Amino acid sequence: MKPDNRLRQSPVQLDGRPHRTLVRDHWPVVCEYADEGDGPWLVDLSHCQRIDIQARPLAAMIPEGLPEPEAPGEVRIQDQSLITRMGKAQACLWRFGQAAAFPVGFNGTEITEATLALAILGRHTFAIAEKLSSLDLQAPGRSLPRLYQGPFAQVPCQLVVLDAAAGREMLLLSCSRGYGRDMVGAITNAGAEFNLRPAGEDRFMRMFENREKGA
Amino acid sequence: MFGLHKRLWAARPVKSSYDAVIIGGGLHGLATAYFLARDHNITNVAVIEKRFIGFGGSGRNTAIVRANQRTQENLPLYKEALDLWPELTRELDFNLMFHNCGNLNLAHSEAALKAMRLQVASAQFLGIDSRLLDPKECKEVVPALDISGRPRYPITGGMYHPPGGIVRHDAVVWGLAKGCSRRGVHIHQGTEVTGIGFEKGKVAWVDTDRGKIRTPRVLNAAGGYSAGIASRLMGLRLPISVLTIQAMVTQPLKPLLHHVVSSGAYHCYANQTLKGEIVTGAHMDPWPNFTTQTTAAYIKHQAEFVTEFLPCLKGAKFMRIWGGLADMTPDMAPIIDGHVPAEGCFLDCGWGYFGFKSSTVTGRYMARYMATGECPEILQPFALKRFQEHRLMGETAALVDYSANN
Amino acid sequence: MIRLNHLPTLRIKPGVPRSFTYGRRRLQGVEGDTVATALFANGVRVFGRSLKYHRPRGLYSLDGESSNTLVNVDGVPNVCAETTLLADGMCVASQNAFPGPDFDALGFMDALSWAMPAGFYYRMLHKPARLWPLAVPVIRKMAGVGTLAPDFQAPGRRDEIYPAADVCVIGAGVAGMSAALAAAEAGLRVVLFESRPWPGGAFEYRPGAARDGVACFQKTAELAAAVKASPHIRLFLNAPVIGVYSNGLVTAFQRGRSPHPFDERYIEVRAASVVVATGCIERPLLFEHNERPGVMQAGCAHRLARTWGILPGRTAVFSVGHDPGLEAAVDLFDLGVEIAAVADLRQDGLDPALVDALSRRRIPLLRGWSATKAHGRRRVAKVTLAGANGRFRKTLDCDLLVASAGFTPVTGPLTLAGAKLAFDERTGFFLPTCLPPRVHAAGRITGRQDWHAVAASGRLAGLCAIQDNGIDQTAAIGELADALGSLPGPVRGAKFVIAPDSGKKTFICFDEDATVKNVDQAMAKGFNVPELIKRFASVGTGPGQGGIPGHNLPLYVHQSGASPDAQPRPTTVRAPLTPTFLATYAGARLDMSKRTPIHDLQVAAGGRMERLGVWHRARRFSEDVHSREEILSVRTAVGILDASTLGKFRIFGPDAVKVLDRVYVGDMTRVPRTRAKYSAMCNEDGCLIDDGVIVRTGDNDYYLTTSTGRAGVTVEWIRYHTRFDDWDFGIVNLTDAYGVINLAGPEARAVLQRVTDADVSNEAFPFMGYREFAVGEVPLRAMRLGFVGELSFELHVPASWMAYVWNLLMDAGKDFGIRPFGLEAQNTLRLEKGHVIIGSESEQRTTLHDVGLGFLWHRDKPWARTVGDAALRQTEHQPGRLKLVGFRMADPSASPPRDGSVIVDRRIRGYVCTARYSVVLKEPVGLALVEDDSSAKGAPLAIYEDGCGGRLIQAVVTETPFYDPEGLRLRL
Amino acid sequence: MAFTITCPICGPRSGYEFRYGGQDKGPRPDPAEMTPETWCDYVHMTDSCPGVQKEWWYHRAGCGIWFTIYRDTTTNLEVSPDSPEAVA
Repeated sequence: MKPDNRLRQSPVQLDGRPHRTLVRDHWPVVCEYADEGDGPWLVDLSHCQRIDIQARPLAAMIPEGLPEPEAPGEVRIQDQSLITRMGKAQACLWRFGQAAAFPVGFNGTEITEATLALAILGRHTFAIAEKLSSLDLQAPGRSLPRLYQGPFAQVPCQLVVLDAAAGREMLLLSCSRGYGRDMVGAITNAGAEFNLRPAGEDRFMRMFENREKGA
Repeated sequence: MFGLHKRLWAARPVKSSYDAVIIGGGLHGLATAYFLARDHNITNVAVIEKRFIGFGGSGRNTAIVRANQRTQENLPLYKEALDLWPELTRELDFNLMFHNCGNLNLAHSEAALKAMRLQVASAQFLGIDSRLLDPKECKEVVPALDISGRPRYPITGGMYHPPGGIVRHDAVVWGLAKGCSRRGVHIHQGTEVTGIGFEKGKVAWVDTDRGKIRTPRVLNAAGGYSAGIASRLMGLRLPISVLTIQAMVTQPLKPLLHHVVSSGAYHCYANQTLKGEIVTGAHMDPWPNFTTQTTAAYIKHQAEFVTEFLPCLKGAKFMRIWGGLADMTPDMAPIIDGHVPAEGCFLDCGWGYFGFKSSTVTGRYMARYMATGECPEILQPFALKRFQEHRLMGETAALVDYSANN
Repeated sequence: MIRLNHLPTLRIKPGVPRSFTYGRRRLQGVEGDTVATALFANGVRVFGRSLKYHRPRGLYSLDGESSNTLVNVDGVPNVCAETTLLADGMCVASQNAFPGPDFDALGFMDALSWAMPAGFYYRMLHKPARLWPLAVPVIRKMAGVGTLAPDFQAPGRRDEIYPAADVCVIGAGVAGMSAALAAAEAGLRVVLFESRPWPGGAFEYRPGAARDGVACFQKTAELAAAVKASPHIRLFLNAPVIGVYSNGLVTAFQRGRSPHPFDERYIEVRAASVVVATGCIERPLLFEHNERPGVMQAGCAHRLARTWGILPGRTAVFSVGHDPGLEAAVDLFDLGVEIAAVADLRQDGLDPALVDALSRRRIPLLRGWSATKAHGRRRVAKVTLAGANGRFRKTLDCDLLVASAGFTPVTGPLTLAGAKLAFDERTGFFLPTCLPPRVHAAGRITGRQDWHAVAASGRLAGLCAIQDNGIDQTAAIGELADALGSLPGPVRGAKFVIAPDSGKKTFICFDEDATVKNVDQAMAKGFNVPELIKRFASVGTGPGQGGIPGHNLPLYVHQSGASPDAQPRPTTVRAPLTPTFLATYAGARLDMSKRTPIHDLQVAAGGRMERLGVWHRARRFSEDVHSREEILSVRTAVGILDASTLGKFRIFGPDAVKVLDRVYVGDMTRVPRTRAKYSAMCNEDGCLIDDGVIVRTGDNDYYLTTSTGRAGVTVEWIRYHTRFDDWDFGIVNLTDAYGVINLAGPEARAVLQRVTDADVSNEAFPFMGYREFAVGEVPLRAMRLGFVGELSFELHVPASWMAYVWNLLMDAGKDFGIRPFGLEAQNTLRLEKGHVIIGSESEQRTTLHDVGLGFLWHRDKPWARTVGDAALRQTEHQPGRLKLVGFRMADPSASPPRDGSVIVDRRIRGYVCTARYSVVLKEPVGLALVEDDSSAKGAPLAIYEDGCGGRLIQAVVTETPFYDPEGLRLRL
Repeated sequence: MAFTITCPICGPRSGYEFRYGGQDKGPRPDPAEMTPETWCDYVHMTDSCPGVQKEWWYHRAGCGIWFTIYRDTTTNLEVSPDSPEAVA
C-alpha cells in the first residue's frame, strides 16, 4: 500500500518560519516556529476538532465524562477539551487532544471545517483585542474562563477568555472559515506595535494544560 | 436697499375657519399652500407648524435635485420639478440658488451597471438627459475619483445626469413662505394639531393648541410625523417606517467637487455647497425612531466609505453632522392620496429621502387635487391601495448592511 | 524673540530648537511649541485672511475656537495652528491670502461689505435669470478656505481603539482629575480625556494662590502626579472628545503619539458613567473691529507668557469682565508688559485682592467701562474705551488689547449626551436643567471658579460615577455635597455682550465674517430664533462652529427684544466637537471579506476576482469579457466551477420538517433520501427571495443549499418565521464547511469516474440524485443538478480537502480539456437554459408566479402557514403584472440588447433582464420582465437601448429554455 | 446615539450587533383566511407613533436568537417590560 500523503489545508498560513511540524489526521501542524519571541503570540488551531451541539435538554447530549456549563457564557475545561455554553440549547465542544468520533444519535455537528480557530496568547493580548473589538473582554466580576459571542474585527466570533492574568493571557477565537486571511491580517496589523509573532501549537498546549490544572 | 426691512412672512392670529388646513410647515405643505393660492385662488389657507417652518426634513436634507429615478411613474414628476426651480426663483423673487452642476452616480459592479442602464434608458425614452460613462469618462468629469483597482469595490462606470444639481433648501422654505404670505396664506408656527374632527363622513375641523379650526380640507404633510398623525388622528395606519437619516459637512474648501457624486455600493453621496463645504451622507440605521440623533458608527462608516472612491477627502475635516426623519415606504415611493379615510382628508407623505426634490411639483398637483377633488393623473400611481393590491412600485433600493455576515 | 525661560509653568524646552518654514521664511521654534506659538514668537501677527471680506486675522484664543489661525501644514489644508504641535521640518503656509496675509490682493473686499447684507444671496443675483449661472463659479471661487487637490494623498497613519472603562471623564482639569481619582480609588477603570498636551486645564498655568495659599499651578501639578500614578486611570492626552452619545459612548481622537503631526488614533469608549468637566472658554466682547490682530482673549495672552514664555505685547489695554482677566493683567505686568489701563465691565463684584494688586502697580482700573473700538489697519495700534453709557471716552495707544466679556461653559458634550440647557440668571450660562442618567457635570462648567470648589465638585461627580457602577455612595455623596456647599458657589457672570456705539464692523462670528448688523438685518426679515438667524445670516456654521458666537448670539438676540422667548435660547451643538479628519474617523479601515478554500488556485489559474457581497469570486479566466472559451468547454467537453459560496445548512430535530414547510413553498413532508428536492423561499409579499435544494440525510435530518447572497441571513430568516412556535430543531450554518465544485459538461462523468470508486453512471446516480461517496478517499456529498444545462455534478467537499480534490479533478480532466469557468460563463450558460438568477431576473416586487416558478408552490398546506402563502394566493391570477419571458431577436444577426434596456411602445412596458449572444445557438437570446399582455409567445418586443437615439431593436417573445428544451443533456 | 440592546443571553450590546425584526404583531394569521386588507395590515401597516413599542430583535453578531424588547422610539432607549409605558 502506498503511503497516504494527502494533506488538508488550514484556512490560514501564519507568516513565520516553522521550526518543528508534524502531520495529524492529514493536517499539517506547526508545533513550534523559529524565534517565537516572548509574546504576544498568535496560534492557528483550525485543525483542532470543534463540535456544535444543539439539543433540548442540552445536558443529555454532552459527551460522557464532560461537565456541562450551566449558564450561557460559562465555559468548562476538562481532559484537553473545552466546552462553551452558547445559549439555552446550544454548546460548542473544542477538543485540543485527540479528535473523537461521534457517538450514535449524537445531536452534534462537526464544525471544524466551517470555522477558523486562533489563539492570541501572552502579554498585550488584550491591548491587541481592544484595537479590534469594543467587547469588554475584561469586565470585572466575571469568572474565567468565559465565552463572549460578538464582533471581533467586525466579524461575528466566538471568543473565549481563558486567562487574563499578567503574562498568562489566553484568548481563543473562532469565526467563519472564509474570513481566515482577513482575520489574521487584522490581528497581525493590530499586534505589530506589540511585536506579535506566530507560535506553534505546543505553546498553546502548554499554556492550556497549565490553565486546566489551575482551573 | 434690497428691501432690507421687509419681513418675509407675517405672523397672524389663528382664524376659526379656513378653506384648507395644511398640517406641516415643511416644503410640501408650503408648496401646496402656495399653489392653492396661486393656481386656484384658494387663499384662505392655514399652514400649521408645530415648531418653525423648515424645522424638519425641509431644513435637514442635503438639497440634491435630479430626475434619474427608475420608473416611468416617478420620472415625469421629478423632471417637472427640475424645471420649476428657475420659474419659482423668478416668481417668488427669492434666489433658490439652483446650481445646475449635474449628478454622477457610480457603479461598482456589473449588476449596478445593468440597473443604471435601465434608469438611463428609461430617462432617455422620456426625454431626460442621462447617460452612461465608463470609468475613464467618470474621472474626466470628477478628477478626484479613484478609478483604480485599489478600492474594495472598484468603479465600473457611472450614470451622468446633467440636468440635476443642488438647490439651497432653506431658500426654498423661506421663498415659499414669502410667496404664501404675500398671497394671504396664514402660517402658524409653534402651533400643534391635536385632533381632527369628522362630520357625516367628511372632515370638519382641526383641533390645535391654539383653538379649533373648521375646514373642509385637511392635508397631512407632516413628513416624519405624518404616519403618526394618520394613525392617531385619522385612524388610518400607513405602511411607513420612520428612520433617522444622517448627513454631515466638512469644513469649507476651495472648489474641488463640481458635481454631485454618489455611489450605491458605498451608500453615500458627496457634493460641494456654494460655501465650499463637502456635504455627504445617505445611510439610515434600519430601526424606526423619532430622535434625529446622530450616531458614532455612522460618521465613522461614512468617513471610511466616501474616502474609498474620493480618497483626497481623507484630508478634509468633518465639522458637523445632523439627522432628520425619513418616512420610508416598502417600495421607496410616496403615498399621495385623497379622501382617505374620509372625504376632505388628503395625504402627501412617505417620501423617504426624496421629499426635497419632489416638493414643489407635488405641491402644485396636490393643490389641484385639493381644489378640484379630482386626482391628477400624474399622482394616481401613488395611491395607498397599491400596497394591499400587491402592486408595489419599482423604485427600490436595498438598505445598507455594513456588518459582516456569518 | 527671546523667551521667558525661568517660569515654573513653562511647557517648552527653550534649549531644544525646532526649525520649520513659513512660506519662504525659515523659522525656529522650540520643543513644546504649537505652530501658532512658534509663529507668534517669530513675530507673525497676521495669520490669515477672513473668508468673505479678507480681513486680517490673528491669534485670538489658543484652543481652536475660530478659524483665524487655520494654516496649511505639509500640504494639508485647514490645520489648526493653535492645537498642532510643531514638528521639526514642518512646512507651514498661510491660507486665503494672496500674495500673503500681510498684504492680500482681495483686501479691498472689506470695503464692500455694505453690499453684502445678511441673506445677500437669497435676494440678489437672480435678476436677470441668466446672471445666476454666471455668478455661481465666481461665488464658489471666492468661498471656501484651504485647497485640497483632487489627487491629494493624506499623510500620516491611523488606527483605532475601543478601551473598556467603567467611568469616562472628559477634561483633565482640576475637576476632571479629581473625579477620575475618586472613581479610581474605588477600583473602577477610568478613561480620562484631555485635549491639550498636558493635564491641568484652566489652573495649570495660573500663579494666583488658592484658598490655602498655595499657587494654583502647584496644586494642580500635584493632582496631575496622582493621576499619572494611578493604575486605574488611563489618561489620554492630546485627545479631544468629538462625540458623546447615550448609554455612555464617548468618541475622541488622539494625536501626538508619534512625532508625525498627522498620525492619529480614533478612540471609542463605552462607560457606565460619564463625567463632563470641560471647563470654560472665554466669551468674546463685541466692539468695532473686535477681531483685529492684536486683540486676544485673556487666557490666550496669559498662557502665551506662562506656558510658552512669550510676551503677548509691549503695551496692553485690558477690557475684561472677570477676575482671571484681572489676574492676567497683574501677572503680565509683573512679567514685563506695560498695562495702559484695565477696563472691567463690572461695577462691583471684583476680587478686592486683585483690585488692590492693580492699584499697587498703578494700573488704572475703569469699572463699568469697555473697549468700543480697536484702531489700526493690520494690527491694533490704539483702542477707544468708553463708560457704560458711552458718554466718557478715552483712546489709548497699545499693541495688545486683551478683550473678554466673560466665560462660556463648554457644554457641547452635555448637549450631545442629551442634556437640555436653560439660561441661568446668576452665571449667565446655559446650564443643564436635567442631566441624562449616568452623566455628571463638574468644575468650572457649573460656574464655580474657586480651585477648592472646582476640585470638590469633581470629586463629587466621581462619587456619583461610582454609584452608577452599582457601588453605594449615598453617605459619601451627602457629606461631600455639604462640604461643597460651604465653598464658594457659582460666580455671578457678566451678561454684557456689545459695547455702546459699536459700528458696522463688529463681528459676532469670525469664521463667516458675520457682524452684529447682519444679525439685526436677519431679525428685521422676521427671523427671531437664534437657530434660524444662524442659518440665514451664517453665524456659527463655519470651521469653528459655535465656539465664538455660540453664547453671544442668543444673548444678543434676546437683548434685542426680537425673540418671542422669555429667556435666551441656545443654538444646537453638533458632533464632532472638534473638526476631525475623515482619515481619522476611518481609522484602521478594516476590510473583512471571505475567500473560498481554493481562492489562491483560482487566482493562479488566471481568475479575474471580484467582490460579490462578502465573497471574492472569479468572474472569468481570460481577457474575453464574454468568456466564450469557458462556455464552449462546458458545452462540448467539461468545465469546473468553484461554487463554494453557496449557502449550506443542516436542519435536524423532531420538528425540522415543520420548519422547512414554513419557509419553503413546496411540500417538504416527502423529501426522499436519495434525491435532491428543488424549492424556493418567498417573503410575505410572495416574492421570490431564494431557491436551492433540500436533501434528507437521515431521520429528521436535512441538508439544504441557498443562494450565495442569502447564506448570511438564512438562520435568522428561519428562526424569525418560527419564533412563535416552540419547535424542537437545530440549525447549523455549514456554508464554509464545504467547498463546492461544479463539474459540468458531457465529459463530466468520465472525469469524475477517474477519481472515485463509486458508480456514477446515469443508472446508479441519476439526474437530481444525491449520493455520498469518496473522491480520492475524501468523503463528500454529491448531487446531480443542471443549472448550466449539461450533465453536471455538484460536489460538496470538506473545506480543508477542497484544494486537494480540485487538483485531483483538474489532473483527471486534463485529457478531456477541462478548464475552470467563472460567473460570466455561468451566467450565459444558465441563460441559454432559461434559468433564473434572483435579483437578475426578479426585482423587489416579482412574485414566484411572475418568474414562472409558480409550479413550486404547494397550495394545499395551509396548516404550515408558509411565508408568502397568502400573497401567492391573492396574486395567482392577478392581471397587469410584469412576467418573465424569453425572447429572440427579430433579426438573428443583430447584437443582443444590453441588460437593462427598456421595452416600450408608447410607454415603458418592461425591461431586459439578461441578454447574451449564444455561441452554441448562434444567435442572441434573452430574458425580460414585461407586462403580461405582451408576454404571450410570438408577441413583438420593441427594445429601447440607452444611447439608441430612438432606433428601437425588435425582438419576439419565445419559449424557454432556448437550449436543449427537453433537458436531455442533463440526463446523460 | 449609542443604541444599546440587552440580549437575554449576552447582556447589553451595541445596537449594531442586532437586526431589527419589526413591531411585535403576534403570529402570522392563517393565510387561507387572509383578505388583501388583513394581509396588508399584518405585513405592511404600522402605527408609527412616537413612544414605546414592543419589537423583535435578532442577535446576529452574537448568540443568534430572536427576542423582544420595549423601546422608546423618541429616545432609542430600552424600557423595562415592567414599566407602565411598556404595553404590547
